[in-house]
Amino acid sequence: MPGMQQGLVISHNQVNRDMFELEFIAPEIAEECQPGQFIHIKPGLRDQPLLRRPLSIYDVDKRLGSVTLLYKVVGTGTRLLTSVRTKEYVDVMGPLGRGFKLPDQPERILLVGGGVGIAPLVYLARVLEEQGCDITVLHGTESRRQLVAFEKLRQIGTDFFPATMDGTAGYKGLVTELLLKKIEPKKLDRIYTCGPEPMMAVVAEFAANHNIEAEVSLEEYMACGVGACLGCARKLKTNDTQYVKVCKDGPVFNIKEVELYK
Amino acid sequence: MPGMQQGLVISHNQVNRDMFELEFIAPEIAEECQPGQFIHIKPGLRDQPLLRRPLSIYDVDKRLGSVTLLYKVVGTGTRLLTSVRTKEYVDVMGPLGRGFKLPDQPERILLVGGGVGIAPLVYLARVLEEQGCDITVLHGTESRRQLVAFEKLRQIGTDFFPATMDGTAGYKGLVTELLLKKIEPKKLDRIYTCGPEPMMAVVAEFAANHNIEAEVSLEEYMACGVGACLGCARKLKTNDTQYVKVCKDGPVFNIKEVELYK
Amino acid sequence: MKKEMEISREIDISTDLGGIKLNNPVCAASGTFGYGREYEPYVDISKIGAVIVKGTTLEPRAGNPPPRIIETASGMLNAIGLENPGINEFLNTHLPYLRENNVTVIANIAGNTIEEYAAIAEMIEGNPGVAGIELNISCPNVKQGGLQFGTDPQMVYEVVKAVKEKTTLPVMPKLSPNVTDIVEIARASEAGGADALSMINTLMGMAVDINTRKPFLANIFGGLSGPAIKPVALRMIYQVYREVKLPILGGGGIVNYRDALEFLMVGATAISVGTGIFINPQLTEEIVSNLLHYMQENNVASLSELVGAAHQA
Amino acid sequence: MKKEMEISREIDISTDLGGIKLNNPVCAASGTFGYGREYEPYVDISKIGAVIVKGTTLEPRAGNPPPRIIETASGMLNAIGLENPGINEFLNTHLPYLRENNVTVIANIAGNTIEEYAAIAEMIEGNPGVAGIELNISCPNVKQGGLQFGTDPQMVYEVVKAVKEKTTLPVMPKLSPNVTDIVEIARASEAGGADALSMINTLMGMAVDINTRKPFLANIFGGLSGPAIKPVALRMIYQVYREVKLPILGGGGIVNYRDALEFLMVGATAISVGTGIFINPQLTEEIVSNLLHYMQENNVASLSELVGAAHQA
Ligand SMILES: Cc1cc2nc3c(=O)[nH]c(=O)nc-3n(C[C@H](O)[C@H](O)[C@H](O)COP(=O)(O)OP(=O)(O)OC[C@H]3O[C@@H](n4cnc5c(N)ncnc54)[C@H](O)[C@@H]3O)c2cc1C
Ligand SMILES: Cc1cc2nc3c(=O)[nH]c(=O)nc-3n(C[C@H](O)[C@H](O)[C@H](O)COP(=O)(O)OP(=O)(O)OC[C@H]3O[C@@H](n4cnc5c(N)ncnc54)[C@H](O)[C@@H]3O)c2cc1C
Ligand SMILES: Cc1cc2nc3c(=O)[nH]c(=O)nc-3n(C[C@H](O)[C@H](O)[C@H](O)COP(=O)(O)O)c2cc1C
Ligand SMILES: Cc1cc2nc3c(=O)[nH]c(=O)nc-3n(C[C@H](O)[C@H](O)[C@H](O)COP(=O)(O)O)c2cc1C
Ligand code: FES
Ligand code: FES
Repeated sequence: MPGMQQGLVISHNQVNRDMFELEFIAPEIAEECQPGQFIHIKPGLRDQPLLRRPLSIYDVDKRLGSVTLLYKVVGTGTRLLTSVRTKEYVDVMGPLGRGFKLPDQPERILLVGGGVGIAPLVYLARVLEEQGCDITVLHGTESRRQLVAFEKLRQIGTDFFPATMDGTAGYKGLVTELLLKKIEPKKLDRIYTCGPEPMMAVVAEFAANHNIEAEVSLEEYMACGVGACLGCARKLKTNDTQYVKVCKDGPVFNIKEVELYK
Repeated sequence: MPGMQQGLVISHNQVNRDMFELEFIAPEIAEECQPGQFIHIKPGLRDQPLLRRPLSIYDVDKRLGSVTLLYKVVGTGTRLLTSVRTKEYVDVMGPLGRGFKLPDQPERILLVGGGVGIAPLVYLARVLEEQGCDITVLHGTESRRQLVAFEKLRQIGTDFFPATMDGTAGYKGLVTELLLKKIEPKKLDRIYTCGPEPMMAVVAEFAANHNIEAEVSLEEYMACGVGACLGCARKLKTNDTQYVKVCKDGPVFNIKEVELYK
Repeated sequence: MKKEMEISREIDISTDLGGIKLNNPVCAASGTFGYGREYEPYVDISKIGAVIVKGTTLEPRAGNPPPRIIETASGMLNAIGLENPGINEFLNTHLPYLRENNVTVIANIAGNTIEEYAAIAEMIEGNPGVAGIELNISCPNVKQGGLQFGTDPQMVYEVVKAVKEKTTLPVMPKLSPNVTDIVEIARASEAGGADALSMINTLMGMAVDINTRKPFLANIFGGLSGPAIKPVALRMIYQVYREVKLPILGGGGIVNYRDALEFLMVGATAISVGTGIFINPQLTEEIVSNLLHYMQENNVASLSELVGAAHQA
Repeated sequence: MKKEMEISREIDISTDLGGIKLNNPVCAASGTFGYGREYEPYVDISKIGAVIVKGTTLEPRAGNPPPRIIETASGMLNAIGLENPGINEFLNTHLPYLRENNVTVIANIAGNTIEEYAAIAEMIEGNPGVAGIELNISCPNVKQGGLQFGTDPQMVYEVVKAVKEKTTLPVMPKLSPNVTDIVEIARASEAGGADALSMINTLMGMAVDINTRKPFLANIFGGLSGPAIKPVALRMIYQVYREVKLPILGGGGIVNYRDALEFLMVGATAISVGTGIFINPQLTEEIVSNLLHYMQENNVASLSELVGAAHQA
């Protein structure tokens, strides 16, 4: 069952120009975390920003009872979050949402992350690795500096292939080009992806073409984060008559159910 | 001419349970400061709190170009202010308002401060001392801990007499009792006072009875701090037909002009 | 010390909102608490003054396309578009759940026509577990070309009257603040037979995405809620309290017990929290316990000492 | 790079607000900038689009007793009560100062009766240095028992018409947002002969001091301004822009250039900043330079490309 807690910040590091890693202790929450779920965090204690902000579970240490978030500073809330210091508390709710559906047995898995979209894939990789899966990760970013999850993914034991637009590391160009050039679909059982929608749209096509099971993690503006406000609505397919709620029915969906923006 | 600046914080210390001393570098502002004037400070960079907060000039170091404020945490703004760290900047406007009218020649001066109302009297004491005045200070607080200006006032060279409600230092009881018991009106040329109005009301009576020149520093809620919004209005005497603006016509007024709340 | 604790046990904060009995005066506002289920992990929903469920219509509604919400300064805009599963689904699925959990339920209903309001009220009638009906009259009236019911006194009168005729439950219209004269609307509600008033619904607002240069919400306009609107809500309740004798459920921007006290003091008999719940799902509980603490500290023996206190000279 | 700098020099952001010529579209709102003097140490007041001076009445007014202001969430309430030295003092003391300093001045006038408005307009007529008249119609009409001029279309029509008859200056009524149908009020203004519209004035609100259990402001009610009201202001301007062809001076909660852009995009020809100035006296200047920078970066050659942009499909 999700909960609400004051998480004790035990580390908070700037990992590049605009990205931070925040680790806090919240045993009840950590215990429940599934890959792909998110934490609803209140940046600052005042009314501004007013609402909580959803951030994916980047990593979990169940022994320590800690959860780690990876976030990029894009606006008011994330900027304010940067000022939290270790030994201070963050107000967190979670874990929320429907996470990734894990394979029943060890499989050959591909993870495709774009930018900060790598966040949910790291804890996913950790759990899959523990299940004995064989994991390849593609991570596309602007530049070498944004490949912030590299160390974690290497330690977890994944095969990691970066793609950077400026060519400062790995493949020079889009991660989707790398996908199409490098990955042999026959050697894959399943794909998980999170990142910009046009990127995920290419992954969806790839999965469909080769009939590979795949899941995506989506984003919408959120207020409650628990399915009560109906704010984070999305039509999975253009012709659907009903809206799903990304916070509750997602954020993870089967890629076949979703029409992605290109 | 007053100005607006980003003041570089060079020290920020908690001096007791709920009071802080904040020193910042802002040479153009420091240069202009007169005792009794105030600084209009923006706590935090966001819209909350929205408005600036007026704080008296507690001390000035013109050589260094610094201004020191002494503030008590009472609400949103002052609480937020406590989180400013040294080497960070505070957004300050000032010096604002009409300060204390200084004597033309060395005089025998009494300063009566109540609680954080001691703030404007410290810089005043410094300037008066430089002019060769003979200064006695009475400071009334709850307890010894709130006698935060003692060190500064001693260094400046004033005769300092505390009154604490709990008797932990100096006279046990109200500072106004100390005033009436201890101070010989004939040995005084002028009084300046700042503190709770009932306290200042006793000072006013004392000054009137013995025909001593005296000034008070008043408070009202402020928005602009410069006389533009007409928000900080006050009728000096109940039967006045006009309102003065505490930010511009004050905060310092001749004690005879003012009817104080008892 | 001991004495104080005894007093605390004796403070009774149950209240009566025009016939709706509440164990405590703090309710969850419509549309912000779903049908109660979503917040079960965080709070004992049976202890909430009342759960006012999501606005429910005759037929299911899909609601508006996204984006439906956007944050603003100390507030948020929403244009959910009354997404809901329809009154049947509410009665068959959600109400039994709430009843089993001993939740005090106020149904919030909305229609396009007076007949629809009346029909929904009629369907609710006889179903155990509904303590009262809140009429959301901020929806556009399709027969009148989209003009909101809640902005025309005559329509307000008629809707309230039509619903009252179909139900034995207390009826509480929820007033829209987007009007010139809120007292006039309150009077029309009273004339129509309302048992209580709910005030206020959201202020109509909008936001622009300067990157796309388009209105941010797909629906263009949305309802502004949260602390930003508190001063307007307090003012309207103050005005209505002086002129109309109905009990008022007050809300709009409440995020702590001090806000709640302000609403009681201007004349609210009970209060509702909406947006505040998104930030703190335990807000209803927290306000109740802080309110009790406040009453104890200030020797306030009953809520009635606080209700309308700001009107005393 | 060089090219961009050249463009920047060529961007012309002067604008015409129904005959009021502004060097740039950013004005200081009435009541927040005094008569200009107070902010002289902080900003070159001649460079402000226009300084809209403090609301001025026929006779001097003492204003309301304190407290007159209180901060609220992302906003503030004020109940200054139109303290001002009267129109004579304005014309004799303040206007000459502003004229000498080459300030573009819009006079903001207020009256208790239509005759008072007309009389003030007549007194202004012929005095050099006034670029236009803003009509504050949010004051209570004493003849009509205190009902605000600005909430009744008929009264709005009459006030505007009466003032237009007495002046050759452009006339711009300042609309109150405390109405059910802002478009109706805008249409009445247009019918009365208004040259432009100023939107919006403050929302009526209040706050309670829970310690004393009394309304915080001595006047009980006050006008809510600041970021809290921005969504309401944007919505009303959006609605009016679609229906009424008059240029709009838009404001309400603007504290940075992004806010200003939102107002332009919903349809404001120029913008006004009020409460924001209390926080940052250089706000007008700052918005102008950020606006120029934005236009340059986004290849916007003229303001007209932005005005009303959010209405394009
Ligand atoms: C399920 C979920 C998981 C997420 N996980 C992560 C994560 O692990 N790391 C991370 O850096 N970010 C993540 N995000 C995005 C993150 O929530 C937003 O970047 C954040 O809320 C922005 O807040 P802000 O106050 O800084 O920005 P704001 O000032 O609110 O807005 C700045 C910009 O960010 C965009 N934005 C704001 N809120 C959202 C939102 N809820 N959804 C989409 N875009 C938004 C807007 O387009 C806006 O232009 C996730 C979002 C969702 C829905
Ligand atoms: C000219 C002047 C000089 C001042 N000098 C000092 C000083 O040197 N040190 C110091 O600690 N304080 C000083 N004050 C008071 C100080 O401005 C307030 O304590 C401060 O603004 C409170 O802000 P806040 O956000 O913390 O409190 P808020 O959350 O705004 O309010 C908390 C409480 O403080 C009181 N309060 C808030 N603002 C004011 C105000 N402007 N005037 C009076 N009471 C207020 C209210 O009664 C309220 O209950 C001065 C005030 C004035 C007008
Ligand atoms: C997301 C959301 C959905 C809402 N849905 C409804 C609704 O269906 N029916 C209704 O009467 N009010 C609805 N409201 C209004 C709230 O019940 C409440 O009156 C309003 O938000 C003001 O209170 P607050 O500031 O505490 O949120 C909704 C508000 C929000 C924020
Ligand atoms: C302290 C204060 C005084 C004001 N006085 C006047 C006035 O005299 N005449 C007027 O038309 N508007 C007056 N206003 C309203 C402002 O001009 C402006 O319309 C309103 O504050 C909304 O803009 P803002 O949010 O940028 O402040 C006043 C506002 C404030 C805050
Ligand atoms: S954020 Fe409230 S339903 Fe998803
Ligand atoms: S605070 Fe604006 S006039 Fe004094």
